[in-house]
Amino acid sequence: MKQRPVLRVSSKFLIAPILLFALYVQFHGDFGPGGGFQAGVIFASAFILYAIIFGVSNARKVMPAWLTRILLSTGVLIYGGTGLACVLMGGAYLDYGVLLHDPVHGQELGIMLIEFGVGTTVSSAMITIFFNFAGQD
Amino acid sequence: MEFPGHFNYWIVIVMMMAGFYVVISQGNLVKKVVGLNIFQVSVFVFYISMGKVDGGTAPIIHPDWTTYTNPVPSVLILTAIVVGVATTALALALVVRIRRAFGTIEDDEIEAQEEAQS
Amino acid sequence: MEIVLDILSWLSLGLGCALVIIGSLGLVRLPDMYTRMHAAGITDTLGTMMVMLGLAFQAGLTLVTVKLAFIVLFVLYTSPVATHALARAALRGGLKPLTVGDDNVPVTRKEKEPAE
Amino acid sequence: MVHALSLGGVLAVLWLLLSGYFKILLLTLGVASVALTVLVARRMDIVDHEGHPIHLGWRAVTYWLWLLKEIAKSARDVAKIVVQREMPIAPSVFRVKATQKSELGNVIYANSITLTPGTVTLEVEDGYLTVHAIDRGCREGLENGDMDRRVTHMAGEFAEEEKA
Amino acid sequence: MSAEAAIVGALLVPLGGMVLIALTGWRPNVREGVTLVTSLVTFLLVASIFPSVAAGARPEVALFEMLPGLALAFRVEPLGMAFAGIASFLWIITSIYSIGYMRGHHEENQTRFYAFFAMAIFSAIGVAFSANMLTLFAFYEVLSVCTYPLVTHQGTDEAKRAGRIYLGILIGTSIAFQLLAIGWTYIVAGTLDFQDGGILAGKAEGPLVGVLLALYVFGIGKAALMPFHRWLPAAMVAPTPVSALLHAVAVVKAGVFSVVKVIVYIFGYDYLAQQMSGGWLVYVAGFTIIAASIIALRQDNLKLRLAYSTISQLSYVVIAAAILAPMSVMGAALHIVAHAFGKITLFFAAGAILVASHKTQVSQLDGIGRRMPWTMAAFAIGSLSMIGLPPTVGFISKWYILQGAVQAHQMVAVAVIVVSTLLNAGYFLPIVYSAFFRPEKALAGAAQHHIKVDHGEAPFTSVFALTATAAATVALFLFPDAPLSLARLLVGG
Amino acid sequence: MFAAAAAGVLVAMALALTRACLGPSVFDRILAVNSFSTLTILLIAIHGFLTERPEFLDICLVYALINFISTIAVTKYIENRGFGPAPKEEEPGEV
Amino acid sequence: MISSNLPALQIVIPLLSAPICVILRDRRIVWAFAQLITLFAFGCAVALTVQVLQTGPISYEIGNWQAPWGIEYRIDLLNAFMLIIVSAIGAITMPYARVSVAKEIPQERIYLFYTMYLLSMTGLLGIAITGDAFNLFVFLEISALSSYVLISLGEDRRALTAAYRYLVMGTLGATFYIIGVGLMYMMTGTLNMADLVGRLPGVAHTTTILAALAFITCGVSLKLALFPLHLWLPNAYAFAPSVVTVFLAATATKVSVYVLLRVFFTIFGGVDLFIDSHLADILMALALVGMFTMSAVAIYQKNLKRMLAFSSVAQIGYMVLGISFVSVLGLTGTIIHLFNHALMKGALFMALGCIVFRTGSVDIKDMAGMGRRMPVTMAAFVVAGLSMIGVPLTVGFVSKWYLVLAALEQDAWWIALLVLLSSLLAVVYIWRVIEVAYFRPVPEGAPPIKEAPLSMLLPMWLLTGGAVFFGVHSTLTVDIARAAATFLLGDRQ
Amino acid sequence: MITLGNDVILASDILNVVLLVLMLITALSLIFLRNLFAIIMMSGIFSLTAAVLYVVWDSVDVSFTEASVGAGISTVLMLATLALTAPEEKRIRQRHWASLAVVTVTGALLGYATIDMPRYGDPEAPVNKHVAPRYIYESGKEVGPPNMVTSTLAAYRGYDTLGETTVIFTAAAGVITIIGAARRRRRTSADVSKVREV
Ligand code: NA
Ligand code: NA
Repeated sequence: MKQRPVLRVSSKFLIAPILLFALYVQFHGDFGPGGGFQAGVIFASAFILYAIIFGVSNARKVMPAWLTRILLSTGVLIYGGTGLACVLMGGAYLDYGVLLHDPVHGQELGIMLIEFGVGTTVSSAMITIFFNFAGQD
Repeated sequence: MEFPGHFNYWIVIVMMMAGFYVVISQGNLVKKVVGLNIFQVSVFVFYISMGKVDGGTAPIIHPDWTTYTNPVPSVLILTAIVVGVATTALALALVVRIRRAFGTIEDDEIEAQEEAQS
Repeated sequence: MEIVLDILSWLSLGLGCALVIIGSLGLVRLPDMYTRMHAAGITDTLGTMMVMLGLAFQAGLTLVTVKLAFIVLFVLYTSPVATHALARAALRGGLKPLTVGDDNVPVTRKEKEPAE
Repeated sequence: MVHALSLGGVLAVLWLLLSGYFKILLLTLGVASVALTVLVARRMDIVDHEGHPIHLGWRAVTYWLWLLKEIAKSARDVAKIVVQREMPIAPSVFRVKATQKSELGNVIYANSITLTPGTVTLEVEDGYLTVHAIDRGCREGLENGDMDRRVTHMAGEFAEEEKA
Repeated sequence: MSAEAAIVGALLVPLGGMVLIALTGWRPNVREGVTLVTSLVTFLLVASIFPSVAAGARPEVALFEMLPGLALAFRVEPLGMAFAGIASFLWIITSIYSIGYMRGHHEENQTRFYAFFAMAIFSAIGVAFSANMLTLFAFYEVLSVCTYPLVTHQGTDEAKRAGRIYLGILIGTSIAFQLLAIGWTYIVAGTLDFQDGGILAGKAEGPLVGVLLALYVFGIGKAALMPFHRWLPAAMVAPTPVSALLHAVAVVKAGVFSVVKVIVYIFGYDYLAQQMSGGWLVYVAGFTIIAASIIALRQDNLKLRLAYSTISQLSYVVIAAAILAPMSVMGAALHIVAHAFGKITLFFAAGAILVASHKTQVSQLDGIGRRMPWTMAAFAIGSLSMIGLPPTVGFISKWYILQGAVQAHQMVAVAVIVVSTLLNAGYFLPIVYSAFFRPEKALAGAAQHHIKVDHGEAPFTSVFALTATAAATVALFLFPDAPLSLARLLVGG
Repeated sequence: MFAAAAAGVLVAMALALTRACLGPSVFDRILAVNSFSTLTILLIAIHGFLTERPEFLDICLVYALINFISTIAVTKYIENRGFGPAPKEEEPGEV
Repeated sequence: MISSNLPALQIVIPLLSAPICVILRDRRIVWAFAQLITLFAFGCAVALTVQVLQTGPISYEIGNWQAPWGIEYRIDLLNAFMLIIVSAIGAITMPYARVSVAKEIPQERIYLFYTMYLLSMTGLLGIAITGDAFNLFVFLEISALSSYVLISLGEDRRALTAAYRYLVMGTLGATFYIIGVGLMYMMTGTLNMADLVGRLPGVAHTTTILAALAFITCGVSLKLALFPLHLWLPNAYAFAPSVVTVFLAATATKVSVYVLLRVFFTIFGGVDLFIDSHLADILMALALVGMFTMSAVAIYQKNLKRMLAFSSVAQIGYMVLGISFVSVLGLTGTIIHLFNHALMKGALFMALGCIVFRTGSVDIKDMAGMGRRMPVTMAAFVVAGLSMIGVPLTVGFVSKWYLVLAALEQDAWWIALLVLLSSLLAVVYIWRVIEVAYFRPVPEGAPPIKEAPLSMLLPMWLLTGGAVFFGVHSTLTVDIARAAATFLLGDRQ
Repeated sequence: MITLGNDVILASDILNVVLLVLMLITALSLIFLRNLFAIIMMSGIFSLTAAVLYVVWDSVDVSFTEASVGAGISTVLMLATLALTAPEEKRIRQRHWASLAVVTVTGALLGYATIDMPRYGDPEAPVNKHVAPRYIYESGKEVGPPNMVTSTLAAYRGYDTLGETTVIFTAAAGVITIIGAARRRRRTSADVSKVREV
């Protein structure tokens, strides 16, 4: 990418804040707009930007296919597993209230966990989808 | 406050019709996907529009507010948007493969090739 | 004090809006893509800044103002990058700019641009 | 490593300003988020002087203030052109020399040109910038080299360090 | 062994036999042994039920609830007893005959032949013993399907075409009309169990009765009532034992048996007579009798002539049932038996002629009686039975039918029977005459048709079989007690 | 006040949309979308103040972000007809 | 703990197994894992059905949020029956899949295949179990998206276009569905089906609700491939990998029929809108036309998978016809046919899959002599084909019987006749194959082929055997179907 | 306690109407455009307008999502597709009267549906009277998060969201399945007939 210095240099500076913003959106979904899904998309967009500027191959070195594949699955498993944990702790499926002694705290924990699951899956899904499209010849 | 009345819904209907028309009448596979998006987004607009309450505010608790807009349509449409983008991604992936297999993304040309094949 | 802030806010918002409209007007009126880009620049830079400033006067020293600042910074940072990228792509994509050479050839109003 | 640490610091401030919540849980998550971001950024190899130009220091601030003034001026100029009935434009494409030694300097210069309405950088190559200007005034404002000097001044010191 | 166990046995044995035949197909001797043993056991099982039925009992077995309230159930009543008796008995004879015929003809796919033959007998017995219309229909359809491979046995284009017509008409009529009638009956009557006096009696009125009757009689395509008779001549392409099976043992008998059963147990002939909506059936059957006889008269191909004769003879049964008098219903039952023995004799004879001399046309048979005296004597007996002359059982059945028609003042039926008797005589007696009294003539192109000039009788098994059936035709005239007693029981006498 | 500002931005949006519809080159459309997007950000910010819930400015940040990335993607697409060189054959596949 | 949470586990376990498959990746391990999960799902479905039979409908509130605020699972006999159908087919297809998939799908994509398969099954189970109109949409999409992917894995390039067209149609259908749900939600404020039942009557005669019904019907009919909205189906079935065709043909459209039943008779159960709006009449007309035209089109197909696909569209006509009667008998017919059609179509497509496995072709011209080349496979094809025709003692007959009865019950004898006549078309297209397979010689020089491997034959014969077993002994299934129909109709009977 | 003045509500309504009209224009323009690239740009504008409308209708979460997905990811994916296929629609197609008829019927039915609909913004509409109030007034106590959308989608209707996550998982796995990088030539029918023993 030597011939596009403006893009390369400018984007370098942007990517880290975008990633942090994504994580901010992830963890502040309770208080305002946003949540796991939106965070996942933003997180992925940082990678997409990186891939556009520095090439898909380089991006794949940062985020290899095996990693996205595992993360993709992990997110769903975190979500579903939280639900199963509720069952194991004697509640109904996805009844986060049983996770902790105080039901409301349990709810908050549950929501955080599942939002994290959503974020994980969505970000890796978006990365996967984009990289697959962009990696075509 | 009867002013917008059903206006929103009428516009939504025309947009749906536009999207739907693009889907069923256009032969370009990518354009069909765009049409599908338009159609779906129109439906989303319809849902969200129905949840709005006069003088309400965004459904995020704020000590100064008592009237909130209905959060349910938002919840439903968040899911629907995700479904929409998932569909779009798959559709486009198929288009890419179709292009590779048929050399075109025009419906009638593909059909002609299929006829020839069978 | 509040009145002062309100007036400042008014002025900024008014100016911002005017700039934004002018910028968009330029987007419509100007003869080719490159010149339109300059008009769009007004919207992206001063227009945005003034509108956000007007809003910031209303919000006072709160987190809202901080976020407004973030937005402005972000827009100011990304706008030139995007504009440059676009201009470069247009140039490489074969879109010839209308130019007045040193020999003062008048600008042709009629657009001669490659059809899509 | 210095860059990573300072990046972490900047991100931490960013987090606090975005969040505005000072609960233990959110602060913990903030620390984790910052750490993760730095980690990913390092993996991406973007934590260097270009990606995180802390070396520019205060000079950047003064430059920015000057640039804001320039933006306002040229925005006014372009706005004037647009609102006139016969828009008196005189578009031209020309090359200017960028005297900055580092690529970062070039980029800052190029972006500054683009940021001021009336001029747009089309190409950045070998110390020269190709620029499109909407009228003669904008072109001359650039050709007098004021902006170039200021950018070079801001980024200059580092360019020498880089050489050494 | 109890009668109930015998019912199940009579069904399971041919079914098991089929499996065994399929499994032992690679050793012809074992396969045919299995066939013979199976048929014998089946007959014995069926025969063992006879005493209790003759004593007025109606042994019954319900196997599964095919549909809730509609069991796959069996109940042996006199008519079914008679039908099962003929089918299982003639299976023995046909098996013996087949062995000679199939080997003599070097047929392919013999295992398939024997297996589906066994299956056909299984379904015929199922039809005979069925306790309700649904069970009857089920076995009726299975019979159609499992005889298809027999009809198409040769695999030639002609055979395939015949198979299509065969299956098309039989399945088509049964699904489109018969099943509709059955469903309708169920909706109207709430049951499908065969009952004395009929289940529709008092439940269906007016035109519905006529419509249902039409749906049933035309839906039972195996009865070959015109215009749904085409499958029978088409199926002549099949090997002779198959023709025997179709015409005498299972298929057409299942058809007319079903018609009689429907008239007796679904409608009740008294009720039908009362409703005055069955009269048209006499005309349709009468027309079929006359028309088929006339066509038969014009056929030179022996098997085709026999086929049209069958169409005509089947309508005797239908007309007899349609007269709706107890006497004629008895006649109908008897005619099922009579025709079975007579017609199988004729087919065996035709097959024997084919095997021995490769002759297929009536015009080729001059003087053949001298080369094949046994065969042609049997043929003569069969013909007499078809015409309805003593000393054959055909006389008895026709006598009952005629008597019933007179009693019921059905003069049309009387006229039809008289005219058709003349026609029957017209197309059978010349064959017998020329076989014995005309000199053999040299046939043009004989070699081309592989016709053997110098031949004797067919293989022993064939001759044995046709002799046995001819003897039975006469014996039943002399000792008609068994069928008569059943026929009387049928009409509640 | 905010209503007036919103109205102003709406006018600008209509103008940008006009350019987007008119084209004529794809670059004009990109430019128009770009402008439209900026105006969207302004409108959302103003709307927050108009309806007295100004705290949802995160949305504006997302807009700005997405706008930037889309534009970069578009221009990159135009220049390369794709998003970069395909992965080398020896690299592990995605499947 | 387990038993009280069975409804959740029924869905969640297969759902979570999909990502686990992606992690496991080794195709053998993934297969074994998927087999285990499908068996678990089947066990779960059986246990739930037993619970429902013992205690009546089960309600499960996810997250312990009381309905209508949370999402509720409400399982009555109809859901339970659907769960059994889907999971049973899912489990039976797995052993079949192992070799078939290994042959038809690129090695490195096999784990993804099973992932998609499990997702597809999860989606269908989710649709069947949920009591929330919007949650249904979510699972509808899970099953749909995974189906698109599964279909696109077909070897022919036309699989891609088929998947694309299915995607477009399916998305339109799903969008229509949520428009309808949105309209209902707008007028009632609830998405819970049970809650809707109570709240709809108050607004039933608004234009909005009427339109809602129309949109939902259209949307589901698209998914259902109801004539004339079926255009996506034939190619999707024809060019998908064999296993996919088996699974989708046996389950996917069934679940859509289930949705129609739910909408018409549960959600709109409290109001007579379905009849008042003449929707029933429209559906009846479409069903009848579909039955005929699609069966007729099937006759002319050269590609046998395509032929069976058209047959499926015709069979959907039967199911919808049953719905349009709005009677216990009609619904019983529909519900029983959901199950029966799954058995026989599953078996038929499995047979074709076996043939593809050995020969790579399902063209009719390549079927010559198949009866001898792959006897076990073709035998299953014949038996399942007979069931398709509706021959008694097979499940096809049971379905037809109820539809005919339902028509006759309403004195619509002509509809009964049409149902029967249309099933005759099935005779034609099934027999066409049988004739070629058994009575046309193996083409000269055709390479010798072995019978399909046991792991494919067993599942195929399991379904075929089921098609006979539940045809001979249909009490169990009919009782469930009838109970479900009675429950659905509630006070309306 | 904040209650919005009628003038604010009116302004908001005007905003609503104007934005809808802009959106409609965008949608209609799509029918006539033939350059796929231009179409994608316009659909981006369409999404953006929708997103502003969502803000006007107080659905900030949806707006957030629409912006990132509709205007962002979808656009990028479509561009990627174009890069791999063709940039131009081949030719002007004939008008499709059948399509037009279907669309008109659909539109008419929807128009018919509006007759008995509650008006836009009606606080007395059934939607606002049943089920939703609990989410609005109780979720803070029962679930916790001030954002009712979050508490509804994560807790009350958490199961939908599990489904949603599964959908996106399906899409990603599906894309890998369909265009995953392991490139292999599609087998032709000739190859297929080469029976592979398993
Ligand atoms: Na949220
Ligand atoms: Na500029």
